[in-house]
Amino acid sequence: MSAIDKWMETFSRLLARQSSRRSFLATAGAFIIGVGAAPLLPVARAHAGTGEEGDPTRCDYWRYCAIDGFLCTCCGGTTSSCPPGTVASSVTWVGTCRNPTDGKDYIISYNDCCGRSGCGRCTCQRDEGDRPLYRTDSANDINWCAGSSADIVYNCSTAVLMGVSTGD
Amino acid sequence: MSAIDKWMETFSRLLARQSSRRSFLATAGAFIIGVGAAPLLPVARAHAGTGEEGDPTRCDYWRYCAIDGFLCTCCGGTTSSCPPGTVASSVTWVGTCRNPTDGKDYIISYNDCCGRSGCGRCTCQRDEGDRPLYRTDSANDINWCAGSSADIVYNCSTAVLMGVSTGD
Amino acid sequence: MRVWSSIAIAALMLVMAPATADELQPETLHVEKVPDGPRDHWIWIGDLGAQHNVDTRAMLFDADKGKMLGMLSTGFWSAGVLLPKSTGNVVALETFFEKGTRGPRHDYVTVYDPRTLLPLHEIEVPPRRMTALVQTRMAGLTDDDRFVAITNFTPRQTMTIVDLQKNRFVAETDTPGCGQIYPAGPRRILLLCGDASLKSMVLDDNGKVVKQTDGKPFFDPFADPVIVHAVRAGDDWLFVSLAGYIYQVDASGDEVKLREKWSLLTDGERADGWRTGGYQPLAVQKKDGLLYALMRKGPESTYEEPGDAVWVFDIATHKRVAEFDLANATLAIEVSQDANPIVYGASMKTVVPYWSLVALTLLGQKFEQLDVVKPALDVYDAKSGKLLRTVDHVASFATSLKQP
Amino acid sequence: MRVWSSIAIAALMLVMAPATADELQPETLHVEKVPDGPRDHWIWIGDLGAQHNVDTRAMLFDADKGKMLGMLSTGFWSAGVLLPKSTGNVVALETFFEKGTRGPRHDYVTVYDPRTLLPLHEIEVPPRRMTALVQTRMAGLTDDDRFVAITNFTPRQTMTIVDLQKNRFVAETDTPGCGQIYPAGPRRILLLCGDASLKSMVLDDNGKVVKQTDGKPFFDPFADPVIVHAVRAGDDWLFVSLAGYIYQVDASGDEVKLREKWSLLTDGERADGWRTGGYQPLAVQKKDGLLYALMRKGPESTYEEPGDAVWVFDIATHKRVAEFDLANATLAIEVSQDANPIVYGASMKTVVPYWSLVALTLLGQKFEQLDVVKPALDVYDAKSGKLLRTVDHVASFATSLKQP
Repeated sequence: MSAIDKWMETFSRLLARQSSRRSFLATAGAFIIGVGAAPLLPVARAHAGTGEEGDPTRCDYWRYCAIDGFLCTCCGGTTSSCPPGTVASSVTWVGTCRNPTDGKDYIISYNDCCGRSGCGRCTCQRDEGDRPLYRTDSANDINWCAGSSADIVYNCSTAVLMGVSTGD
Repeated sequence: MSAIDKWMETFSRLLARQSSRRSFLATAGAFIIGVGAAPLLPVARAHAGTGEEGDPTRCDYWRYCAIDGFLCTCCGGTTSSCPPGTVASSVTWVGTCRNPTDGKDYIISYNDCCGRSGCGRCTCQRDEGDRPLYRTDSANDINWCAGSSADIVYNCSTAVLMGVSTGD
Repeated sequence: MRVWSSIAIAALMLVMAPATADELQPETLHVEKVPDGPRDHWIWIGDLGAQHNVDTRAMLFDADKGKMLGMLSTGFWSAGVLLPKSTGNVVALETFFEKGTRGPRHDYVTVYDPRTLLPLHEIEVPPRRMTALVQTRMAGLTDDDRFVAITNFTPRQTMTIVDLQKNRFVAETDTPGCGQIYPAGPRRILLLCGDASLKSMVLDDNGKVVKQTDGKPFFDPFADPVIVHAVRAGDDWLFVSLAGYIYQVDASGDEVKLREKWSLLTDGERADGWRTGGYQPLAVQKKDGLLYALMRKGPESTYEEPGDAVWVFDIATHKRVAEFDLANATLAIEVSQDANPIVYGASMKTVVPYWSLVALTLLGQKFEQLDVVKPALDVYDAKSGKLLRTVDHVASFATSLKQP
Repeated sequence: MRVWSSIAIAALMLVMAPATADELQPETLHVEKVPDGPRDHWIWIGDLGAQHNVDTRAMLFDADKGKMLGMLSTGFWSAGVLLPKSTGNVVALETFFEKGTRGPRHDYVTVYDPRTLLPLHEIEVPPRRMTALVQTRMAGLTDDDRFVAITNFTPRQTMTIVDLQKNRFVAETDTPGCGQIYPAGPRRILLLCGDASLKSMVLDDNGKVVKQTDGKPFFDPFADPVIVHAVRAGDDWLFVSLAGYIYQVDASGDEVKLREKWSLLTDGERADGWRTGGYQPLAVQKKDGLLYALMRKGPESTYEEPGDAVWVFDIATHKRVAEFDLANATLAIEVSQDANPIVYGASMKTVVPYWSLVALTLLGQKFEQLDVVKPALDVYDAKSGKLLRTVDHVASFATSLKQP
């Protein structure tokens, strides 16, 4: 379930209240079910031979399960490269995401790209396994540009594949 | 006619085209007339004894006829004062606006307030009598903070009443 | 100055008649001061600027009038403001780069005059301040308002101490494994550590750490971590966990200890996925000992997504005494401390009505959630939960609230 | 480093198995370069940042792929980029304040490498650059790409010359009454003056002004002023007036003269209120000698509001040869110069469909126009006017377009 779908859920609940309070919509329940069922992010296409499916410029792409930021794929970079003119952070947080193609769990390193203002495109907050700041290994709220030579100016986030997880 | 109403006009025309192209709305004409007639900014209240009517926090207020920027009345200032922490520009552009209460034309000085980031509230573009940059006396596109001790950081715009215009 | 001066003179000599009795009188441009009077319902909104986090701000609003009173420009990714009650000053943690986004970095603790909002002191500190999506608890004031403690992260963890009486940087201390800051006495602060303990540090008159006491882990950082935002009730600090438990710690002794663990939720509510939401989900109304919690329903990974309800608890009895729904998806709440308390909500208000967005979705139209919301300040009666007003366009991305 | 280091080591030593043949292979993080290949359909978008004009940018897009290639952070209220063809470099006019929005101001002409987008040279210039809502013509390159001329306004009007071969500031010259800059020869620029003339200035090898020739007024700045954005066709510059006339000036001789005045509009269209709209309403497709004009209908005071149609004129015959409607309200247009030309539009796309906004208005719902639009890049086939694609989220406030 993507962040957008999840947020839509919040909206739907707010709607339900407004509806019942104001009696605006007689069929509020139907609306809510309808929204929940609406395929907001239906894209799923396989990359021939790569063992991956999905669109890396969309928030529902499998590697982004624990991300929070702007997707570098929309900013001049890729899932494993920073846009021109930026600097890659050297330390970062990691997440474990399941690749739907092979059903395996992979370790993903969400390195930030730094030294240019926030790209502002493809905002993506998924937060699966995200932990508060004192759990630095798993905290996506931290501006990880802190560890880069460009210092703390944040541009976008990558999702670099590190290897298969053997479980935790 | 306020900037918002005017812009709505552009939208309505775009709509008309989309409608006719896509045959989405059978009653496009009615929609457009409806929008044109919709009282988007209906507030008009008289300030007792001041000889002015209207709401200085709204773009349709009479003094803002030639303004382009954020209204200081929404940012901690008034029509004749800058928000705390800012610096008033010393040079500026002027406009001539008709006061609906007494039917007279007044000279309005649109001094910018400077030294803090753009306030971002109550954006208002009306541009009556606005002239290109080389007509510096009437050019609201110029960042007039250039003349202030805080230099060019723009926060918001005032609309200071200078006097009655004897015509031009 | 040929042409320009002729035009300029034309502008300056614009044909103006002397004002007569029935005409509006000419005005003189001036700069406002922040007004006097009760500040019970004033609120500082911390704006992280969304993609423009080079340009963060702190915006001051009068919630009764729904009016903006002024703003600070606080540079790159600020951590909101600190508000020492004894001076009334406004203290901001500011970061600048010499060339906007590049070049050497400079961090300041800037002290602003509360009436003019002009800088009184710009105290340069080591350029190592931690920046995170959560702005809360990145710095703290000692209870006597004398010292500011700041969390640093490079990713080495240290703490900077600034003296607000002498207006100078005091020292940077290593604080391995520990970060966020919680005041706990005139010259004492607590740091939240990765092993789930609170370390106590006592400062002397010069700001030097003269006593350190390690705490014991008071929660399980793996099974049920607490968020770093916490609230104070007397000598206690109340932390909330992702599973909806309150870890109430007693900070009165040298060693910080868990006083009790209690639940915001029934087992059924927990099973349904209720938990707190947003970046600043807790607030305490001191007089009546009430805890206001911003709530949402959803999987654990949504613990920072906006909440849509406020539940009110009696801190002494742990009973839920009230609840109310919010008008908009909300990221932070605060409550006022006067006799007629209000609840502030930093929300993401939709730019068109909710129902129209749902209707559009059902019609197969696509739009992006973040495109259809704008930050607003919602004001509720704290007793009835009634929405009193919504103030629009308060920020680009409002994640924190602080009451003077 | 007690706790932190233990957690960090845990993170670094995360249990990872060696990759097998059928598993995805580990990747190495790196930094991209701007790709090689045809740049015929690339476009730089100038972003003024709306209320965040401390943080302006220039964003590079591939219009065929609808893909962002990279961006520059250009500091406070930049004036877009200049693109010297001979070097391929990207030149930005940047302004910074030592403390974000306060403290000493520094202006730079920064030269970026076109492949790495990293600064090659940061040439400090007098901190007096003019800033205006219109970004166009605030600076210009001589045709040989050797010198940059910059308009200053304090409000004293001067001009700064920078040498792009020696990468140094050359001089600041008084240019009373004159401002915007139009190249007109290898070492020659024209300045638009308040008396409606174009002053010619010739530079020597050191960037020194060695010849100045005043022009005659070529339009009436009071009755029918031209906008400062203008386009070049051969030796001519084409200016458009608020009443929809083209003032085509011949810049080949020492003294700039009006070649002819012709009309974009019929008398009927003029009476209906048609005129150009937005901040950058003209573009020239050189091969076929076509002028693309962004049009709107409305009173004179709306001359900078977004346009909703493009009209195409044969510059030689002055005849309108084509027209097409735009998908979104548009603030700037540009046209490519290849065999299959496209028209770029910097637009304000509604976040939900137009018709739903109209429907909501009819239902009595209120919303703010600026709340329901986001900047987009629209790409049209220049011959058919067909919308090829719309790229969303290209900026905060896009007011200028420049083709490499």
